[in-house]
Amino acid sequence: MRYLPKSPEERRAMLAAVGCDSIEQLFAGIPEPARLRRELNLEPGWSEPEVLRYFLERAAENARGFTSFLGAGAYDHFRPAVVDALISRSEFYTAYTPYQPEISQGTLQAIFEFQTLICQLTGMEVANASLYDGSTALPEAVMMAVRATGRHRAAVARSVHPEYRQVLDTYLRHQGMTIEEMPYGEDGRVAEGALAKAKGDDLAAVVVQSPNFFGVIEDVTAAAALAHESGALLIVMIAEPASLGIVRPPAEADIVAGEAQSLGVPLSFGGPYVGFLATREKFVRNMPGRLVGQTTDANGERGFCLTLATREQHIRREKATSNICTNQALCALMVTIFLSTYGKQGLRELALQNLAKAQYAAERFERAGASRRFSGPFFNEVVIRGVAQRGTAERLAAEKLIGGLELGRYYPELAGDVLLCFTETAPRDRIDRLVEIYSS
Amino acid sequence: MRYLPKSPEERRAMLAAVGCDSIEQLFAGIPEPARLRRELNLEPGWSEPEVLRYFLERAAENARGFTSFLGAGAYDHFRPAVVDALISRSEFYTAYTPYQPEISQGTLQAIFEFQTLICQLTGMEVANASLYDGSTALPEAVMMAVRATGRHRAAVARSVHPEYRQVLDTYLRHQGMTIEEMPYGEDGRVAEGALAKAKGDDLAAVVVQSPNFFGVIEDVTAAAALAHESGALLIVMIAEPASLGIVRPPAEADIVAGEAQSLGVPLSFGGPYVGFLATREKFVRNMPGRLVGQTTDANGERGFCLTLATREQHIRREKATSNICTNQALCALMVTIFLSTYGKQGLRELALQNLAKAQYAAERFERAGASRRFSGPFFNEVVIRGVAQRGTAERLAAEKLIGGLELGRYYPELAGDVLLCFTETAPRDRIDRLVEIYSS
Amino acid sequence: MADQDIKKARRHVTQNEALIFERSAPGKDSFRLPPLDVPAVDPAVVLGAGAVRGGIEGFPEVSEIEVVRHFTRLSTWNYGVDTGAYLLGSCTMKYNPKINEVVARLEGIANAHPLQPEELSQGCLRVMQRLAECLLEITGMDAITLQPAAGAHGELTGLLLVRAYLESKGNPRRRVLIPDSAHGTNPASAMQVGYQTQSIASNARGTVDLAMLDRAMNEDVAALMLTNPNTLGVFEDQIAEIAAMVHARGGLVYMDGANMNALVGVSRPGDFGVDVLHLNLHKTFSTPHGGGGPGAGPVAVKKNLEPFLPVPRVVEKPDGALALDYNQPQSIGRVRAFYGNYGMLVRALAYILANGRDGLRQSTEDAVLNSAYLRKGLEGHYELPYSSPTLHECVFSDKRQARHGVRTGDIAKRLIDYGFHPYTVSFPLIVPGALMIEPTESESKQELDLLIDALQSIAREAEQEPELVLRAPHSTRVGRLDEVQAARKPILRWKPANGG
Amino acid sequence: MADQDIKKARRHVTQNEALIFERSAPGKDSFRLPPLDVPAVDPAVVLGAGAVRGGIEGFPEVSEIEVVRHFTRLSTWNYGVDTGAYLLGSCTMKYNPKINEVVARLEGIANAHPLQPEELSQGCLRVMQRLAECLLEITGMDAITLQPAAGAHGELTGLLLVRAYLESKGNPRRRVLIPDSAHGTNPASAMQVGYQTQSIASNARGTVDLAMLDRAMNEDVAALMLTNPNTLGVFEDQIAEIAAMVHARGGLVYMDGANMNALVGVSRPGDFGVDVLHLNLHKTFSTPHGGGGPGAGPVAVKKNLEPFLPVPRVVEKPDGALALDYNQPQSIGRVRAFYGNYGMLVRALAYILANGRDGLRQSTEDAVLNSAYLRKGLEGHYELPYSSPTLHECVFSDKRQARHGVRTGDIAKRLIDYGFHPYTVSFPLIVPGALMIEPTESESKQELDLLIDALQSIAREAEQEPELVLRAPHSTRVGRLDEVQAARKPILRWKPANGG
Ligand SMILES: Cc1ncc(COP(=O)(O)O)c(C=O)c1O
Ligand SMILES: Cc1ncc(COP(=O)(O)O)c(C=O)c1O
Repeated sequence: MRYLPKSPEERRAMLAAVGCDSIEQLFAGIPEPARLRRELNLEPGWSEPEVLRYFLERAAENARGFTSFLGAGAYDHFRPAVVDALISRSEFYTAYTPYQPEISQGTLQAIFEFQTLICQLTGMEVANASLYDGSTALPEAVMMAVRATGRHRAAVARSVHPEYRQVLDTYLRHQGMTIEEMPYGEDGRVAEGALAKAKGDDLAAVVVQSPNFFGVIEDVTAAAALAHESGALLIVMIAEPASLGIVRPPAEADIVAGEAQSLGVPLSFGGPYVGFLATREKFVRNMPGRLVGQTTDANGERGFCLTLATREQHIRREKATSNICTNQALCALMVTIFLSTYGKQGLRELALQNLAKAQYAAERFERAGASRRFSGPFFNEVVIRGVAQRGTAERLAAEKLIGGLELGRYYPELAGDVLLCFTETAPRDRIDRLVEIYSS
Repeated sequence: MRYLPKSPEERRAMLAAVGCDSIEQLFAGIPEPARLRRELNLEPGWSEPEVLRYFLERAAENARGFTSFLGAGAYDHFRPAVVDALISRSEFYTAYTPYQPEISQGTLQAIFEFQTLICQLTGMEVANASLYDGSTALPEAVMMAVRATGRHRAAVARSVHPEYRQVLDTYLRHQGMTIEEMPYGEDGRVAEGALAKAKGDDLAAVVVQSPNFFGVIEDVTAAAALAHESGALLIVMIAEPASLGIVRPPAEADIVAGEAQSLGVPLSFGGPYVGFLATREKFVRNMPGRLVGQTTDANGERGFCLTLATREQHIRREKATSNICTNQALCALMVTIFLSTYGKQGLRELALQNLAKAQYAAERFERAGASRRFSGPFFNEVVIRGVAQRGTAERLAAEKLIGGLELGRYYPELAGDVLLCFTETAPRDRIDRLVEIYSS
Repeated sequence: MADQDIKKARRHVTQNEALIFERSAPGKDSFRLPPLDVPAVDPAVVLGAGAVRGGIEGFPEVSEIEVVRHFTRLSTWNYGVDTGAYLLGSCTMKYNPKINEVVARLEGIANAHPLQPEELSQGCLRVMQRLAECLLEITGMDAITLQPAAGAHGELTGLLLVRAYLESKGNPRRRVLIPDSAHGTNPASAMQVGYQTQSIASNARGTVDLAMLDRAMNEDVAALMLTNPNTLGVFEDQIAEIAAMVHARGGLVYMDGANMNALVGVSRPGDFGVDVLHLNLHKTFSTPHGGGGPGAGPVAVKKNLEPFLPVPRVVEKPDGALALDYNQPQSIGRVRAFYGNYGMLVRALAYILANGRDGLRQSTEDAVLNSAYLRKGLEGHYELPYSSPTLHECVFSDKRQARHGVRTGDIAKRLIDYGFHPYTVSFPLIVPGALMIEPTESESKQELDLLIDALQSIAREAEQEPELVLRAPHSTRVGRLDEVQAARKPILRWKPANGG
Repeated sequence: MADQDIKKARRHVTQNEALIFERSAPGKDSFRLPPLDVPAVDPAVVLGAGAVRGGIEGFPEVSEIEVVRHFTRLSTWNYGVDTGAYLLGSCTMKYNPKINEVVARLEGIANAHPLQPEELSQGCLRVMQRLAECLLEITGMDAITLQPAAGAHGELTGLLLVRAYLESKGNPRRRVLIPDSAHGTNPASAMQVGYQTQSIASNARGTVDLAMLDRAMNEDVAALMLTNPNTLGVFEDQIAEIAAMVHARGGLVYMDGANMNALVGVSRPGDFGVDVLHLNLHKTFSTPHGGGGPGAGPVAVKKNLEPFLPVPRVVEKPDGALALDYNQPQSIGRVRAFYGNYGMLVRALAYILANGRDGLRQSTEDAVLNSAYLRKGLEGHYELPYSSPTLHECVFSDKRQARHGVRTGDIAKRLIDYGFHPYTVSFPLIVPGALMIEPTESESKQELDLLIDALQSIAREAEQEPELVLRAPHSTRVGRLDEVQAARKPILRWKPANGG
């Protein structure tokens, strides 16, 4: 096998050195009944051209050359060429978790920069080195609130990403929690009074998402006030952090968590993505996941290392703040490079263009007689009422378009409504065509 | 401009430091009449997405997804993924010529390995660090023979790549040389007696190509004997070095030069490619181009550096063995990685597959009643007689095929004949289809 | 040993580089987008003034070349598999084939949106289906989910499946048994599923003590969480008896598949009594570890647990087309949005296809041969706490060196000077001062001989000049870092000098 | 200055690596092709036994991971533009944008065969046409060929054009005048075109001495080969008089465009009397230098020389489609097969489009500003042999340091310890002990300040501890190499130990 650096002769020599005359002897420790006494029922190894051809054929079975208007937790923003050029440095992508800081300073400093960037974006004081994705960041955040408050009830907005809420249910099923759902109102935000209803001194956390699943920006200030009245923590989830280029960060929150795919990570059919979790310094020891800290070496030189590991499973075992070990470091690096490249102006411009495109599209729909389902302010996603039947996959595909998400799948009450996303990558004429198809 | 690492403030500060109050003053050394007092008539700068889109559009105007049967000096062999992964290490591709060996050992050792691989392939004793391409390697080789022999006549086979011969004419026009052409025979090799006719004690070099432009393997031994009888040097050109995986190297030659594109360099519409030149130790000081040599440092550690520079223009100026300075180092690196990856077995397998494909195709043509123009042994290229009219670009394109080269363009006497190339990348069924089109 | 006598490594000049924030200067041009092709809007009007933010305080403003140099320089401070042997035990740091990086980036795959219509995603789904088939054949299990994002995530998923299954039988039970040699994620995951954990002490051979298990295993125990081969690299030779005992008392056998690299093509968990198993594609199946992820932790189960697998599942429709099935009434639900770390699934399949049955088997044999060769070369120089035969990795202890005050952590640091990435130091807990070494199949004989030389030489240094080892590494751009200080007053993010 | 006081660089552990041949072992599996889908043939039968070779003696047999580690390790011994400032004067080592590497590899471009039908190559031809238009606007010339592969190749081409033009006028003439500050390729190229060269001494200001030129310029002189700004970075302020004189006596003005980075958007050779000009796309237009190529050396000319340009030329057909025209009766012919280093043309166009008129002009201004800032910072520390105003580069001499036995080459080596790639040492010849420094526009103020610090510090070291400088570099994995030994008995290739 071409990946294996041994000649038959070298194998013989090594076997001899260990005093075996057959490779079989090395497996003597495995009792006979546990041995596989046949070849695996797989094909013989393929050459590289065959492997490449196989995936080229699979790729050709997917959409190629389409303009997509899907968002719903996975966003298509332009990735500068430098991102891939730099994460392809093998010292980054073929390294393990930086357990040996003296030969891992590259990864460690980059993560420290990631933690800083997330703090700057979210308005929080500390951020961790990443979590699996936005959906798993939600239960991690809620469990953190439980640890911080010692309470076991959470109120979660129905406008939080439905798949995130499904993951929350799965994760917390055996944690003795009660989870209440807060309905949304006509404006698409958490409904009037829903927050008030959630109040109580057993309340651990209030969870909202902003922009929420409908693209609507929530009133974080109000949510914070009510959460804090009950001595609960406010958790703000963010699935489209590009919004933070222009939208005020949820600084009143106690925990800001979410998905950073939108900032430089390829769509890649849903993963790998990168979850983030940020909070206030006072909660740092309740945080899940890895943290990189600054320190000095023997000569007083600045350096970085993993720190506060006593929160983690490999030391705390069953008392750990989470079981997470491997996280999404390379995706966090993509985000770090993406944000460094766009920079202060670039990220703002990115957000403004998304805002403008979504506004333009919404207006077009309005003109075409298709109205928005919700009245609240929105960033780059908008729900259009009752147009699903017209925008069939077939009609759209004929025009090399991928339309929005039919909401009935997650919200029976919104069946027929479509969630559409408009980023800087959608040309005006394609938006116009999309609107025509959906409204005729 | 995003590539420029300066803020307006920093520019001001630097201007002040040099005691100027306007950038204009820095250009005061340029007399007014020589100044351009308008903006360049070019578009304003484009963003990266616009640059990418422009080239995607251009790429779409070229052949994509075709199977090509063109060779004629540019060959399509499978390039292992490691080649691009490794030449993309910026320490390789953003470095200059290794003038400072202590921080250029990577480039230097790789070139030393390239020189060694070329020697092993060609059966020569020394090889240089590369030349521009195969076509310019020819005049460099002939001028080298002139220096070595002090003579000024060369006999060049008509079966040498026509564009190489055109370049030879251009280069030597003012060197007081006479260049005679040796016709080819029915077998496609240098014609009986042509070599004998070329004899004479004013003969500097005999030049043949093998496999020659018609894909036919020349009788190098005979050519060597005759050249040496006259005290001339035998120069063997090689445009398809993949042949050396199975074809005996021209060990009797005095100079072996040619084009190494075939060994890992993309077709890229004709360049950049990489010329090579190899010879015997005794001629080393007559060689053109850079050479890397092994040496030691102060502690006796092995190291590599550019050497025998006294042959070169930056020291010898008008007396240099050539004017070449920048060569094709990165392409030479591609070849070095390609050959290391294929290795001893892999290169042999590559050559054998090409041989088998060409044999298969020739047979098919035979069966279909289209005969070979030449009877000599061939590697992966073959000339089919009089089929050009049938294999029109239109008919072929309709089947996503790119046919062979119509030879009338270079050889009026062969008008209507087609030179076809069959490499490991041509699937059997596409070859069959090609034969059908050309023979019906 | 003096610098110049070290065969494998030498010091060379490398660049210093500040934090990206320290490179920033106001007004530097950075990345730009094409001009907006729709009317611009005033965010204050559209969102309301209160909802809009100004420029982000302290956010970087750097040019493209500065970004390129910044991360290029940082990368040169790292050590990767492409640099040299990466000996972390239990991490299986094998070669990451370059073609896998190419196929994962193909148009049609890298830009596929997870929610795009199924008709436009058939290629993506086929890859998942094919990978699932391969992994089931390799493990001998009946059904699988590719959703978990890493090993620990797989453990959580697997134990949720155990619990759901037992609940369906009427009693979820309360405890999970975990050998004391297990990885920390095992108990942590059990706790997240609401199980108490009970540690099972290993016997003198480093394997599960059957008597102990006999005592602990009762109707209150949901599952035994086993790593096999265990973290000593030893195969549980009584696995048949163990599985029988657990099953007889109504429990399930969960296997942590972190060490599958010792078994592929040689032994299948499905054939030795395992009910639930997670794999680490970023270990056994070569997906790059990325400096700490992404990984992928598929969970394979026996038929009886299949109904509980997460949704969605890839199913084949009558017409042969593939679809995502969400209708699984007994499913535990989702453990992650969408379908998992898809890009890692692509790479893992590429690895399996390139190796094939022959290559996979050969890889396993080479991995075990390398470990045996290493063990042989180090016996007599380092203490081997357990003499049982080992497979893909071996665990020594620093007992002898400790006499001179040199601990495993010091030896590891010194190994850096010799040009290697150290082994795992802090694990398994049953070996005080463990040196847990896993060479994988990717190391050549030459590289292993250098490693044996190096560790033998360090053993000598530990006796003759312990100070040299205690102050190591000496060759790195930063010396030993003060981790205590880092934890005492944590600095977890950069702040502007003005303290913004 | 002690290691730890150097701000920009520090030493770090790096891997040793033998020659690829020394890694080889018989029978190691390497790269494989798909199974042959046609009947295999016996080469001895097909080619004749005598024409077939056996296995290649000493050829590498290594696995993929060994190839990857081999070249990855080698790369870490190098210094590139992405590493830090690359000060080689006259080489214009600027940032190589990453997007350019992407577009040059696009399917449809990277895999285009040079002889494929023109209808299937329109995109490739459009790129050539567009680049040609841009370069003509930038240079102010009338026509251009993109065929030459590098600067020296461009010189050869340009002088062939000069000769062909003069021949068409009846007398090719015999001599070419070349200032003594010129690069070695200039005389070497002239000789290859059959011209004798005559050196023109520079005047006290480092520019062409008009009186000298007046004496040398006669009916026997074909051309004056001028580098402008010259290799001192000084613009020939009497260019108008120079051109007038050459033209008046029937000669042509050839300009070596290696230093165009000082002029783009500010001054056009076509506007100051140049008849023939070559550009270095691998300098001014950012195509990566690749460790010594590939480059690209387009040659631009005035109308009267256009008929002589190499074939083929890209022309537009009546229907707007592009074609290659080979029918140019007066053409000098070909200087290279096919159309030039096409991949470099793609990158250069990407650079021009990304910069646009504004970016190109700003780049020139920054390049000149950087050089001026540097000159200012070093004046008083190093001897400035010519006080004339300079543009994109400045040339100092080691006169002061030489008093302490420290020469420019020593200072260069010491600069390596400070984390920089040195300047050009052996050139221009009119400055004994030259330090020829070109920062380009790609260096930030921070990087330049570090450079000024470093060179000032080395100047101090040269006085106070010359030994430190004379024995530099101290930070690199190999010390100073014995270049004399390398040349005395050259070892130019590896040989098997058994001396095969
Ligand atoms: C034995 C064992 N189990 C579980 C894990 C956790 O896997 P992951 O880091 O992918 O979550 C590891 C990781 O090192 C391990 O070694
Ligand atoms: C002034 C000058 N002219 C000509 C050349 C030769 O250019 P090339 O190396 O591209 O052949 C150089 C290269 O350094 C140069 O500096």
